[in-house]
Amino acid sequence: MSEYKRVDGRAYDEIRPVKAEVRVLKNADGSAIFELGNTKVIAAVYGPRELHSKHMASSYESLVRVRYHMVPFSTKDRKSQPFTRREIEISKVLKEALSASIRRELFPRSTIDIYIEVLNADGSTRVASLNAASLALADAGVFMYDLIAAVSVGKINGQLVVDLNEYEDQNSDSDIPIAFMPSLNKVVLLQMDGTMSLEEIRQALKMAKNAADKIYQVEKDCLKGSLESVLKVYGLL
Amino acid sequence: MSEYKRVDGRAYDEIRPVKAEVRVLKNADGSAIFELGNTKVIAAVYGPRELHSKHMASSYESLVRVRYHMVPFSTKDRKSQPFTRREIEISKVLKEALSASIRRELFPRSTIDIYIEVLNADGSTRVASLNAASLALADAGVFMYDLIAAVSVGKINGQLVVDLNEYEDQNSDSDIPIAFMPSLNKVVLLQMDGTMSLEEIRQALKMAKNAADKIYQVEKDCLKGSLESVLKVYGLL
Amino acid sequence: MSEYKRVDGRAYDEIRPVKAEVRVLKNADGSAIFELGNTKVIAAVYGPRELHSKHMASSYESLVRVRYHMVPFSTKDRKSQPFTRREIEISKVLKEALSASIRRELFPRSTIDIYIEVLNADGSTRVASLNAASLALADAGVFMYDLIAAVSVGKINGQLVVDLNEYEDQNSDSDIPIAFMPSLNKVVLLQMDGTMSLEEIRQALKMAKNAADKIYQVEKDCLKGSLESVLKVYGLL
Amino acid sequence: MDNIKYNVLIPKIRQKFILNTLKENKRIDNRSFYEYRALKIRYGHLPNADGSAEVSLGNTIVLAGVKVDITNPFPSEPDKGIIIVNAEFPPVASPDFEPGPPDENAIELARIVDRGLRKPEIVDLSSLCIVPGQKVYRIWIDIYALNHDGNMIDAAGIAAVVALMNTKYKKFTFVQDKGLVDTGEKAQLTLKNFPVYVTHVKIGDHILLDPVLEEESLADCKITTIVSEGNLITGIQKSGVGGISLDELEKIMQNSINLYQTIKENIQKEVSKNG
Amino acid sequence: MDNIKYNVLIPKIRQKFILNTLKENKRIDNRSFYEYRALKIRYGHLPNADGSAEVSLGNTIVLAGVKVDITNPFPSEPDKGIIIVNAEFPPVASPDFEPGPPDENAIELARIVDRGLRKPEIVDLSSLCIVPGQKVYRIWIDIYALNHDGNMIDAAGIAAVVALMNTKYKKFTFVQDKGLVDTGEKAQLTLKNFPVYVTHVKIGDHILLDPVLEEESLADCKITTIVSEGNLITGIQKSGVGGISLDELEKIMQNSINLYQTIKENIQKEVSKNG
Amino acid sequence: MDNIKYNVLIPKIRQKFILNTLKENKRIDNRSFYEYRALKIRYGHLPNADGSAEVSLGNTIVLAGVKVDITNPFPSEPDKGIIIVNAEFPPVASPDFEPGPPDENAIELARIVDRGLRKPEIVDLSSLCIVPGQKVYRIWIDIYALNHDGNMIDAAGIAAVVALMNTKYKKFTFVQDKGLVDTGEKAQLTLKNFPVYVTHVKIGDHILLDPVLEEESLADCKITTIVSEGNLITGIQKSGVGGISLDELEKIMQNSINLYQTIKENIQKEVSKNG
Repeated sequence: MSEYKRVDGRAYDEIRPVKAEVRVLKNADGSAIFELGNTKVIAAVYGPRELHSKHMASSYESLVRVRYHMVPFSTKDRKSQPFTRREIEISKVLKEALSASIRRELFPRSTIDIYIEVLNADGSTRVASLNAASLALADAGVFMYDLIAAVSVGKINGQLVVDLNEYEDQNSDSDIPIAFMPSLNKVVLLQMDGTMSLEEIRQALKMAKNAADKIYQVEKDCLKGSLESVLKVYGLL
Repeated sequence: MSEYKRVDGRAYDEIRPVKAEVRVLKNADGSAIFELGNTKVIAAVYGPRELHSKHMASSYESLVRVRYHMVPFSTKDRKSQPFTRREIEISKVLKEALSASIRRELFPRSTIDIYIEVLNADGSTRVASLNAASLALADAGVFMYDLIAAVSVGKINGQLVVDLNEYEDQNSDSDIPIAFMPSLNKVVLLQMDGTMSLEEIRQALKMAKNAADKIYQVEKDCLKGSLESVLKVYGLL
Repeated sequence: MSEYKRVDGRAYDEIRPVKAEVRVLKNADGSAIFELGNTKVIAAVYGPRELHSKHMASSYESLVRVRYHMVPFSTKDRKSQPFTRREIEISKVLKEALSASIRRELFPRSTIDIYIEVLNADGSTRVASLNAASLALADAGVFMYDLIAAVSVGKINGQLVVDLNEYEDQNSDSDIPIAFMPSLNKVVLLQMDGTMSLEEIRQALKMAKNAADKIYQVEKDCLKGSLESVLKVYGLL
Repeated sequence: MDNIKYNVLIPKIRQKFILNTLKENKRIDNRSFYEYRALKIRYGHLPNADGSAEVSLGNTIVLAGVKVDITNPFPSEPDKGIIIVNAEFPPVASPDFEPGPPDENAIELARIVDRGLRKPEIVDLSSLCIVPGQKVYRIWIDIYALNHDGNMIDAAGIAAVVALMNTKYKKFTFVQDKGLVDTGEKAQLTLKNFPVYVTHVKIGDHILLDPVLEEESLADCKITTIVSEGNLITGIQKSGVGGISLDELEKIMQNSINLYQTIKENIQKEVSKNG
Repeated sequence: MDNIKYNVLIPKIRQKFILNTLKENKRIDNRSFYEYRALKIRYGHLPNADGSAEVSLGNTIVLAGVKVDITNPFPSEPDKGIIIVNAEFPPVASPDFEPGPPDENAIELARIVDRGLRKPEIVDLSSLCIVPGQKVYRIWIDIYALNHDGNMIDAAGIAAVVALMNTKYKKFTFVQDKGLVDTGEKAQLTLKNFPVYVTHVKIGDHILLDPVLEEESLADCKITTIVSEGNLITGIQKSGVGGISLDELEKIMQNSINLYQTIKENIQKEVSKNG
Repeated sequence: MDNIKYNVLIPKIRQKFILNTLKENKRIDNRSFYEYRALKIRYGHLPNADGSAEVSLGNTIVLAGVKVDITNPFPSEPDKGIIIVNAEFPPVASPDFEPGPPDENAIELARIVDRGLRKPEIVDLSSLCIVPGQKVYRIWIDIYALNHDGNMIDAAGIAAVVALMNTKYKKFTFVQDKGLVDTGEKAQLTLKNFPVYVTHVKIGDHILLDPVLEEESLADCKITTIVSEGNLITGIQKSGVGGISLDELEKIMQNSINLYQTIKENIQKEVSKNG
């Protein structure tokens, strides 16, 4: 093990300060903000709703569509392209992860649209997006098998660390974004780039699972807080 | 008041020579050329006709679509972009102005398509376009509340002038394109940029109304001439 | 007549080595590779099949669609544009030539899609494409009036030559791609650029017809070979 | 020619209710005709943006982000910086917005916001020149709708102005043989005036300030007046398919000028409160 | 793969009528088989274009505009100017044309017009070089359909040639240390030949010159022959889904050559008349 | 957001058949669970490409072409060449593919192939620098599907690596006052490792290697593990809408490492055989 120090002084297994809040946009059926330090993401859910183009609809489950997008001023250099190949690939893997968590068979012939905007990007945006989107789905009352808790883990100077920020992401030897349905012990998103041995990946996934469990708790607390404030409005709490 | 002299020697309240002619294109249901000096515009109306995409149609009124477009060789420097943001905004405000003049409730489930091509741009193209389009609508026999008469007014060197040409448009302190339904005393298009006091705007709108009344007369004469030539064909005049 | 020598030593009326093979792609209803020297083309036919957008379908004949496309690495300089104006024009004239050969009235309300990929371009790609596509149509069992046999003919240094390669195409005075339905004595594609007298064109077309007849024979042999190998599978030959 | 629906369809019975309420000189959210909705402003909260502001006007939320980079000046104005305003109505903001390039409504909004900044030259463009004819700063203002409940123009105008006010950018200097060199310092934009975008709608004979989405969708037309310090009007845009009389226009412009100080102070109060 | 309809659908009964008329050696507009429609030409009437022409061939109206600017030459031809031909079939010209980028018909037309100008080098491209390898004139020819009633190619060809004939452009010269300098003079393009685009259609066994839209839509195929001074053929394009025999092709090419002088003089007469 | 169908719809009765077959530890094409399909490789057969390879994996056929040109380096890496991977799923390859720009499946595939080449730096990018900060070689890898019968990633990975292995490009050198000069020699790319893309699918409790299209369409999820010499994992991608346990992942990664030598030797055998 090297003596790598993290730029922001965190312990290797320490995630950045998390902020989670639901019901932040009035028009959406569900919405959430999720922040990991300076990584700030907002997600809105519209649906389940009817599809305009019927021929895409499925008669036995809901179609899930996901658009992961970074606003032009969210990055160090202004992002000038409206929709990059990176955004298209990430939209696809987020769609597959979120689809795995939704009880789609309950909403046939409908679509669930999940729109994610990265407002400020400081690394780990795709996992922050999954957390925001999963909270927004819960806020919209969409039935799910479990909440998704996602986190990144990587290797820098031979050291495994969780929740990489932009600097660490740029300078890492390898990087693994991963998402769990924690109660079901299922992985719903997994990507990796860089170079690692199988043993290192094993350890990394263990660290990731621990960090994801913490995020899972934050998410549950956030939803509980939201529910309580609704109940208070109706004088039920 | 300054001693500003207009580049083309016109009086402050003088519009450029106007040429108006309808029924210039055989395929269109209605068409017109409208010229203000070297600003030359052609408009074609197709409709009321059935819409291909039914879901856009309205069951209680006609959908009006307007495409304002400058041909590539109409401007000082060749216009290379097929459709600019400026053209999109102008298409929108022209659509709204023309919609206000059409008795749309008489043509439910239909569309009226108005295509405008600026062939040579020497300032005031959007108001010339409105005049051309309104004549083309009349030529197509579309029922209207009133013809539209449109003109520009602006301030240069502190002096208010009507019907700005390209040079004046580029060098003006402010610029107001405005369109009237003269018999109804209604403004259907109004934009302004630059800086003016409320009192100056008041005066400018008064000048604009007078100039628009002259254009209104030209339009009515043009349509009368067109009608007479049709009646002559049938031996009725 | 000049003493022009062809760069690859061929006689003026000599076509390059031809390779033709059908049934090369499993998913397509019909497919073929056609090579003229280093010009290598692959064609796939899907259909007759139902059209998604019904409003384009015709109730008395099949719609034929053709996409002629060059892969990015098929040309000397990498082709960066996905679909050039040249490819659009060629797709159109190939579509018209192939349509002329198909008994479209036998497949109303359907579409026949013909996809052509130029894998390596060494001149005469459009005529090679027609030969590939016509073989692929035969392989798909689409009823035709006749196979198409296509070839190019051109003038270099005053000399008429057949089957121009890329170098000859770049350096020719004029260039004529032409396609025949040989048994019917019909021309289904003809283009020409450069400068020629009528007498020269007459001679050129004669040379083209002779060369096309050779290609026609290759095509028929190829299809016969394919049929025989099928019959062998079933023990019928 | 129009892929995003800016307005909503309102059922006939709801239309009647809204119009009846107006006849009693009331609005559906109990405001008076010339009353603004509650204004909330956050700014400078997005560290990757050089300037940023999030403005809530009732339930309408608009985000503006500023990025500054360096480019060549336009040949016609070799010693002036460049400002570009873009706007997007992304599908997060409304069930009727669809993914895709900005439609006519978003483009119109961007061009109206631009109009209030360009000809009156709110940003001192000459101060944005580094090497005349060669290198100038370019100010990108990106406006991003987050929740659409009417009157996006006024919210966007405030967001753009506040984002510009808190914009800090890397100061470069030109050094012979070295080219552009980062001085390590940050410069701040200076605004020469304080434009306020004031939008009224006309519904029948009623003139209403700061419409909610239902009011906007029902309106005959909508008039945005841009007002700057000194009782000056620095831009107007009429939109919507209805006509309006010169008298009504006069009333709206006069009212916009009258409201200027109040709205401006309201903005400044919010700015001094948050950040 | 085909978004604009160039041809129209003709009802069966109308088809029969047209075919029967042809059997009696007549055309629906009473022309003989090898007769051109009335030709009208205006040119130089659009001051912002460096050259312009509006050509009417019966009810078909096509506009061509020329703009000249300065650019870098292609590396393969460092001392030659550049010609670019574009064509658009905008929705003004036909109820079947739709807004959008040029479709296959417009692109084909532009490339046919281009073919008649490029390889025979009608415009002297060497005269368009300012600084070899560095700066050359670029000639943009934009063809714009205004009313589509068949045979747009011939009308477009005439419009392009006449617009080029009246093109005047600012003459620049290269001055050491100063770069390109406007001489204040205007130069005129010189054309090295006079190409004429001659289009026939084949309907059954009939060969017709200058088809109207109904004839074109009914035709088995359409052959455009480009003819230049000296009985030379400088381009051919067959289009349409039918086949044609070598004998018929021979007849069409021969006829195109025969017609060359008449059409050319007709164009020149119109040009000398108007302007 | 998804215009091309990568997977096919499988009738319920066929699904049942496939699942029942799996229960008997068999696959529909009689392979064992960890058995690759027959591999065929042609390469260097397209003379205009600087490197090329056509890979058949059963009925799946993928073509990769390499073109090398010269460009400016990225400012962040001034002394390194550039690699760009594109992929297209053209309509020749499947009745469900449509013409148009690459969809999410083609983009994902290109980015996975890229992942296996980029961070482990399979191609020595420093050797691709001609003038630091000014001129470097750019390697375009274009992947083109010809017939889609499942597991396009592994086939594309092999095609890309083999095409790179046989890439020869014109060697340029920088000469003072002359700029880049063609040396007349050809250089060959050197690869620093030999990545192998290994794809498994999970169907229920079964883990299968190298799925055919029907298996892939039925799968809960698909895991691609990129393995390089030295038992190193240099990339992972999970796709598909189902979840997977950490134990199953472990099994798949272990299996991928175990298979590495066999697959690599299989590729090398094919390469030495053909060309």
